[in-house]
Amino acid sequence: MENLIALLIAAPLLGAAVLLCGGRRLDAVGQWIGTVLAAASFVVAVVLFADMLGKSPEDRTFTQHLYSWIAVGNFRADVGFQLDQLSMTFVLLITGVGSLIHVYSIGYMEHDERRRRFFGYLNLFLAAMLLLVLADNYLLLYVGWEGVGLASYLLIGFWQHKPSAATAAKKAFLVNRVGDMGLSIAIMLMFTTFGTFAFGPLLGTEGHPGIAGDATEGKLTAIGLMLLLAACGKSAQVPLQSWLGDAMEGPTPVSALIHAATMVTAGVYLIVRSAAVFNAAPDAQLVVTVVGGVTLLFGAIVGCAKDDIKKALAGSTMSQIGYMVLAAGLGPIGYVFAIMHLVTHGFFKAGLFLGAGSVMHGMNDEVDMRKFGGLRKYMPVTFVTFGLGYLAIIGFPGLSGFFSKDKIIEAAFAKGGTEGWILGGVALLGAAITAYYMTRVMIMTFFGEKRWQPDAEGHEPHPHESPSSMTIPMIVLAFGSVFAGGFFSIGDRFLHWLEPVTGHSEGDSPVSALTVTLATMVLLVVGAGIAYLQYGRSSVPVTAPRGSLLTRAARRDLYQDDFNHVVLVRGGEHLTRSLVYVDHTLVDGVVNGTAASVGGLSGRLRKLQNGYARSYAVSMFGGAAILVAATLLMRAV
Amino acid sequence: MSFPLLTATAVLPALGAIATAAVPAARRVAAKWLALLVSLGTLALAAVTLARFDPDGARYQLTESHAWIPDFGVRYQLGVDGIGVALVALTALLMPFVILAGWHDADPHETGSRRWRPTQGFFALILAVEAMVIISFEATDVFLFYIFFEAMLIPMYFLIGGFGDRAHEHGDEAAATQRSYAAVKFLLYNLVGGLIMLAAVIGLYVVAGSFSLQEIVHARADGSLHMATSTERWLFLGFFFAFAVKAPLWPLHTWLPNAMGEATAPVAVLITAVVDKVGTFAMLRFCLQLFPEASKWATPAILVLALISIVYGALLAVGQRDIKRLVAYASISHFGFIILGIFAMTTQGQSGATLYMVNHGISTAALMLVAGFLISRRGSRLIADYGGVQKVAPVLAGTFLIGGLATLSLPGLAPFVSEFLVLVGTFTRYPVVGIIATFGIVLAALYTLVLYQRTMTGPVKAEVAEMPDLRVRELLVVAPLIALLIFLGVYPKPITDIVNPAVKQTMSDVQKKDPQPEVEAAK
Amino acid sequence: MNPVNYLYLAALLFTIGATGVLIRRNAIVVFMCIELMLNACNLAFVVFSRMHGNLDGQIIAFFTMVVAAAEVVVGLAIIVSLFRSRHSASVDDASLMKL
Amino acid sequence: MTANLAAYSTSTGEAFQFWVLGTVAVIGALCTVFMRKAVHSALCLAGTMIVLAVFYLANGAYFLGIVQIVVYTGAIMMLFLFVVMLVGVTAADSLKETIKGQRWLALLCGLGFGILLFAGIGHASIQDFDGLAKANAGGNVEGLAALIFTKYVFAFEITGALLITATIGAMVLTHRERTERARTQRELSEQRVREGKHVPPLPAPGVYARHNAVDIAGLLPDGTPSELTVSKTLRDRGQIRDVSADALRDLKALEQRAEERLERTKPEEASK
Repeated sequence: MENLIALLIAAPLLGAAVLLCGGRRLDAVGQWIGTVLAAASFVVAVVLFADMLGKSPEDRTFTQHLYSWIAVGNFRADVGFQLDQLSMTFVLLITGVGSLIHVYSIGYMEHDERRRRFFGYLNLFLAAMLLLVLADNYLLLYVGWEGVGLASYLLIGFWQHKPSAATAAKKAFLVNRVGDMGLSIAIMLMFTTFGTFAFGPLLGTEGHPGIAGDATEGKLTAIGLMLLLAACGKSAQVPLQSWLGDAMEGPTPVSALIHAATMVTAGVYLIVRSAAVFNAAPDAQLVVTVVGGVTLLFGAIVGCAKDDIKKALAGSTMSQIGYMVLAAGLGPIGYVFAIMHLVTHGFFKAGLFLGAGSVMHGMNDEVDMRKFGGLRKYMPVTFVTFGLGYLAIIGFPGLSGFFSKDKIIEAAFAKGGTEGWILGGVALLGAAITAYYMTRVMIMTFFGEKRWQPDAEGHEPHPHESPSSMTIPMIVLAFGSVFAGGFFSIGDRFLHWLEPVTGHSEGDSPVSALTVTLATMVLLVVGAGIAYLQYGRSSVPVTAPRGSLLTRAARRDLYQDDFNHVVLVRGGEHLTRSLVYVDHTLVDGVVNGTAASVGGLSGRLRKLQNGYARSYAVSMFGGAAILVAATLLMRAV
Repeated sequence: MSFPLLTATAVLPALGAIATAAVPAARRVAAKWLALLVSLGTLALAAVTLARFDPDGARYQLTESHAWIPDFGVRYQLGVDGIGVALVALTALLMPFVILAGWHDADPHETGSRRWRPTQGFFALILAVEAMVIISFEATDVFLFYIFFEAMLIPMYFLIGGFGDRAHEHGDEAAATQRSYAAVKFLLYNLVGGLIMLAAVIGLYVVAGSFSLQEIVHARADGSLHMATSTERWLFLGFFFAFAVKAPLWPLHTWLPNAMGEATAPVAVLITAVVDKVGTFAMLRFCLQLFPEASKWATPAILVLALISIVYGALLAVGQRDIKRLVAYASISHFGFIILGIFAMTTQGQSGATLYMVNHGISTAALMLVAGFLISRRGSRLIADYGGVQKVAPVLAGTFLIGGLATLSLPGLAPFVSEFLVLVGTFTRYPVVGIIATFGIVLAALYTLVLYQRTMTGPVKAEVAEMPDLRVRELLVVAPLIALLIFLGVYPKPITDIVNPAVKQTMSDVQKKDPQPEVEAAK
Repeated sequence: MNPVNYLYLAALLFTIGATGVLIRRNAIVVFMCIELMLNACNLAFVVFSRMHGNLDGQIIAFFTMVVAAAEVVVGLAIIVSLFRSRHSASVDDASLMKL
Repeated sequence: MTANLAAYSTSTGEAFQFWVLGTVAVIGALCTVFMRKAVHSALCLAGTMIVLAVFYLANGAYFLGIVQIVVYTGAIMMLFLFVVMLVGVTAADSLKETIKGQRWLALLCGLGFGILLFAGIGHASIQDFDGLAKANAGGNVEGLAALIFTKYVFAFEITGALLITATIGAMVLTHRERTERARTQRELSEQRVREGKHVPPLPAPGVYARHNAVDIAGLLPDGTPSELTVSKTLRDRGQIRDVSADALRDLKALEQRAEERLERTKPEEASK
C-alpha cells in the first residue's frame, strides 16, 4: 500500500510530461488527460486515506524510499516520501480541490487556444505541490517548493502576451526566490548543525523524538528564522507579500488553486512540519506570530480598498494566511488550528475565487467591482455558492470559518501575557475587518443596481450563469465551506487526527472561549454593518472616489510596492548600470590600458627600426663592439 | 600492453580534424558529416572509457606512459581519475551538439565569406579543440598538460576571429572589427596567463626535478621532496594565475564577454562549456595536488574573488543589453561557484564543483545554442529587438526557458544538485561566505527571467512575427541536452559515484577533513 | 720596430672602414669602405702569418681576396640594378625594411 | 732582407717604410671615407691598397703583394670606377647626414671599437716572432701552392665554384630582359598628356639666351632660368651656370654702347 505514494505524484507528473511534450495532436483531448490524471491522483489519495484510517494512530506514518539522490561525504539526500496525517491532510486538499479546479477549468478555459498547455502546467503544479508535502527530507521538499514556484510562474504568466502578466510572473518568482534563499540557508544550517536534514532523524517520529532539540537555541532560532523567511516568500507574508496581488494576472482557476487554496499555504505547512525546531526556539516563534499578525492586518486593510475583485480576494488570502501563520507561531496550542483553518480556507477561498471567475466569465472578463452590481439575478448558482463562501470566511456561526478562526483567536489569547493580549486583539480586529471587506465585495458584486457598461468596442456584457462544468465544482466547494468546519470540530475529530504529528497542548487562556466567540460575533456584525451602510445603503460610484489617505495607501498596497520599486528596482538598476560602466572602464580599462602602454612602448621602440640599412649597421657594429668588450672583459677577469 | 584508450580518444578527433580539413572544396557537406561522425566516434570512445573506469579502483586508471623528451624528463603520460573521466565524457558529449548546432554557421553563401574553404576549416578547428581539450584532461605530466593547455588557444583564436556572429548592430564592418578585437583579446589574455604558468612549470621542474604529477605528489607525500614555503607559494600563484584567466575569475574575466559575444553560438559554447573547464579542472588537479600548503594559504583570497565573481557576474548579467554577453556574465558567476566549491576544501564543495563543471557545460550549451538559434532567425543580439517570441515559436521559447531555468539552478534540473552541493560545502566551513554566495541564486533568477520576459513574452514585435519555430536539426540538438539536464537533476548518482573517490583523494592530498556536525545524528 | 705595429695599423684601417660604412650614403663608397675593411683584415692575416712562421695566414688572405672579388662583382651588379630601378645609389633610398 | 724577416724586431729601413707608408695608408683610408665624390674615394682607396701591397711584400707575402696590386688595385678598383661612371653622380654623394644622430653614433661606435681593438692587441702577449724564413725557404709561391693544393684543396675548389656563381649572378642581376613591347612614340606622348606634365618636349638649353652651352639654363620669358633645360647629371652636380643676370648686364652694356655710339649721351653734361 505504501508503494502507492509515488503514484500520487507520478500521475500528474505524467500528465504534465505528456501534455507539454505532446504537441498539437493532443490539443483536443488535453483537458481530459489532465483532469483524469488529477482525479486519479485524488483516487489514490482516498485509497491511502482509507488505509490510513484503518490503522492505529501510532502506525499512520507511511514511508516509501525510492533511491539515493545525492550522496557526497556525509551529505545524504534521498528521494523518499513520508505520508503521515499532516501530509495526508494536504494531499487530500491538494488533489481534491485540484481535481475540482481541473473540472472548472474545462469550462473556464474552453476558448483558449493554449488550453492543453494550461492543463499541463496545472498537472505540473499538482505534482510539485504533492512532492512538497510528501518529501521525507528538506532538500526534496525544496524541490517541490521551487517546483510550485515554477508552476506558479508559468501560470501567472500564462497570458504572456500581456506585459503585466509577464511582469507579475517574474515578480512572483523573484520574491519567492528570496524566500527560497531562506530555505536553502536553513537546510545548510541543519546540515552543519545536525549532519542531516531528513525528517525522520531530525524531527522524530511517533515515539522516537528527533535530534532537533539538541542544538543550541541560537542555532535553532537561526534555522527557524530562515524557515520563516521561506514561508514568508511562499505564503505572501510581510515583508515578501508584494507578489500575491500581482499574481492575480493569472487565469482565475489558477488564483483559486495556487494563490488561495494550496501553494500559498505551503509556508504554514513548512512551519508546522518543522514544529520540533520551532518548539525549541521561542524567539523564532515570537517572530512568526508577529509576522502573522502584521500580515493579517496588512492583507485585510489592502483587501478593503481594492476594487478589483480578485485583488480584494488576494488581500483576503494574505490576511487569512496571516491567521494561519499566527496560529503556527503559537506552538503546540496553535498548530492544529492553523492546519484546520488552512483546510477550511482551502474550501471557501477556492469557492470564492471560482465564483469570482464565474462572474468574470459572464462579464467579459471585467474585474472591477464598481462595474458589477445586482448580479444575483443573473447568476443564481454563483450567487449562492459565493454567498456561502462569504458567510464561511467571515465566520458566520455554524459554517467552516467560524470553527477554525474562532479557535485561532482563542489560541492567540491563550498564548498568555502581553503578547497574548496583543495577538488576540489583532486577531479579533482582523475578524472585524474581514467581515467589512467581504461584505463590501458581496454587496458591490451581487446587490444594488447594475452598473455594467459597454466595453471599448461597444459590446454590452450579457451576464449569464456559467456552464455546469464550472458550477458543479463551485457547488462542491460551497458544500465543503459550509460543513467542513463543523465536521472537523465535532468531537475534536481534526485535533485527534493531527495530534500525533504536531502535538497539542491546551493553553491557559485568560479569556473564556465563550467570551471570545461573543466578541467575534459582535465585531463581525459591526464590520458587516459598516460595509452595508457604506455600500448597501447608498449607491456605489462607478469611478472610484479619491478616498481617504488610508484608502489611497491601501489601494497602493500600503506603499510597500513603491518602496520596493524605489529602493530595490531603481537602486538595482543604478547599481547594475554603474557596474557595467565600472567593468568596461575600470576592470577592462586596466587590461586595455596595459595593452595600450605595451603598444605605446613598442611604437616608440619601432622607431629604431627606421628601415635604413645604415642604422641597422650601426647597431650591428655597436653590438660587435659590445661583444668584443665583453670578451676582453671576461679575459681580463 | 592494452589498447591505448585515452590516446585514441584524443587522437581520433585530431585525425578527424586533419581529414575534415582535407575534404575537397566542393564537398562541403561531406566535411560536415565527417566531422559529425568523428565526434560521435569520439563520444563512443569516451563512453568506453567511462565504462572501463572503475570508481573504486586505483586513482589514475587507463594510464599510458612513454618517454618523450628524455633530456628533461618529459613523458607522454596519460591517466584519468574520476574528475578527469567525467570531464572527458562531457567534452565528447557536447561536441556532436556543437557541430550540429553550427551546421550552417560556416556556409560560404550564408556568411558571405571569401575565405578559402570556410566550412572545412570551421569543423576541423572544432575537432582540433576537442582533441586538445581531451588530452589536457588526460595528461598527468605537467609539461604535456601545459603544451595542450596553450595550444588550444590557436584553434580557438581562429574560431572566434574567423567565424564570428554576423548579427551586429552596427553592420558587417563593425562586426569584423569587434571580432578581431575579441579574438586578439582572448589570445593575449590567455597567453599572458600561459606564460606566467610556463615560468612556474619550469620552476617546478627546477625544484622537483620531474614533470610527472604522480611522482611529485608521491615525493611530497613521503617527504623526499621538500619545497620552501615561499617557493611553493610562488609556484602556486604562477599556476593559479593561468587557470584563473582561463576559468575566468574576477578580475581577469573581461575577455569572456567579448569572446562569447562575438563568436558564433556553438563556438561560444565551446569556450565556456569546454575550454574554460580546463582552467577549473586544472585548479583541482594541479594547484591542489602539487601545492596543498600554498592552496590552503591562498584560500581566503580566492574565496573572496570567487564571491565577487558570483555577485558581480550576476549583477552585470542583469545589466546587459546583448543576449550572448548576458550568458557570458552568467557564466562568470557560475565559474565563481565552481572555484568557490574547489577552494572550500570540503567533500561536498569539491564534488559539487566537479559536478558543476559537467552540469554547467550542459546547461550553458542548451541555453546558448537556443539563444544562437534565436539570434540567427532575427539577426540581432540585442534583447530589445525581441518580444513575444513565445507566441510565434513556442517550442523555441520553451526550450529557451528550460535552458534558463537550468541556469538559475531550478531544483529538478542538473545544476541545482551541483550548486547546492557547492553552497553546502562552502557553508559548512565558511558560513558567511556560503550565505553571501546564496544571494547569487536570487540574482540568477533575476537575469534569467528578465531575459526571458523581454525576449519571449509581451506583444509580438513586427520583426519576429514571421519567425519559424525550431527545425528538426535544432530540436535534435536541444532535446537530448534537456533530457540530460532533467536526468542528471533527478539522478546524479552516475556522476557522483565516479567523482566522489577522486575528491576523497584530493581531500587527503590537501590534508583536510570535512567539518563534523555539531549534533551527531543518532542512528 | 715591433711588427705588432702592423696590427695596430690594420685595426685602425678596419675601424676607419667600418665608420665609413656607417657614415656614407653612396652605396659605391660604402662598398669601398667594406673593401678597406677586408684589406685591413688581410694585412692582419699576413702579419699573423709572419708571426707564426707558416703560410696559412697568407692562404686565408688569398681566399679573402677571392671572396672579396666575388662579392664585389655581385655587389656592384646589385648596385647597378638598383640604380636602374630607383635612379639612385643611395643606401637610404632602399628603406623598405621599415614596416 | 728576406733573412731578417725572422727577426723579432724589424730593420730600421722597414720601420721607416712603415711609418711613412702607414701614414699614407691612413690618410688614404680617411680620404676614402670623407671625399665627397665617389671617384676621389676610389682613387684614394687604390692608393691605400697599393701601400698595403707594399706591406705584404715587406711581410714576406710576395705572391699576395703582387696579387693585391694586379687583382685588387688593377681589376677590382677599376670595376669600381666603371660602376661610378655608369651610375653617375647622385645626391648620395653629399656628406650631409640625413638620419638623426647617425653620424655621432657611428663615430662613437668606431672610436669605441678602435679603442677596444687597440686594447685587445696591446693586451695580447705577443712575444716571439717566428719569421717566415723557413716557410718561404722553397719560395713563397711554391709554399702557397703546396698548401693550396693539399691542405686547402677543397676550400680552393669551392672558391672556384663561388667565383663562377658570382659571375653568373652578376650577369643575371644586370641583365635586363625586355618583358614588354617597347612603347611607341605615340604611346609615350599620350602618357605625357595623361600625366599632365611636360606635354611638349623638354626645352633645349639656351633658348632665349645667347649661350647654348649644355650647362647654361635657358631663360623663361620673364628672364628667370629654367633648370629643366639642363641635363640631370649637371643639375645634380650643381654645375649649372646661371646667366640670367649676365644677360641683363650685357643688355645694359649694349644699350650703353649704343647710346654712346648714337651720341645720345651728353659728355658735357656727364662731365659737369
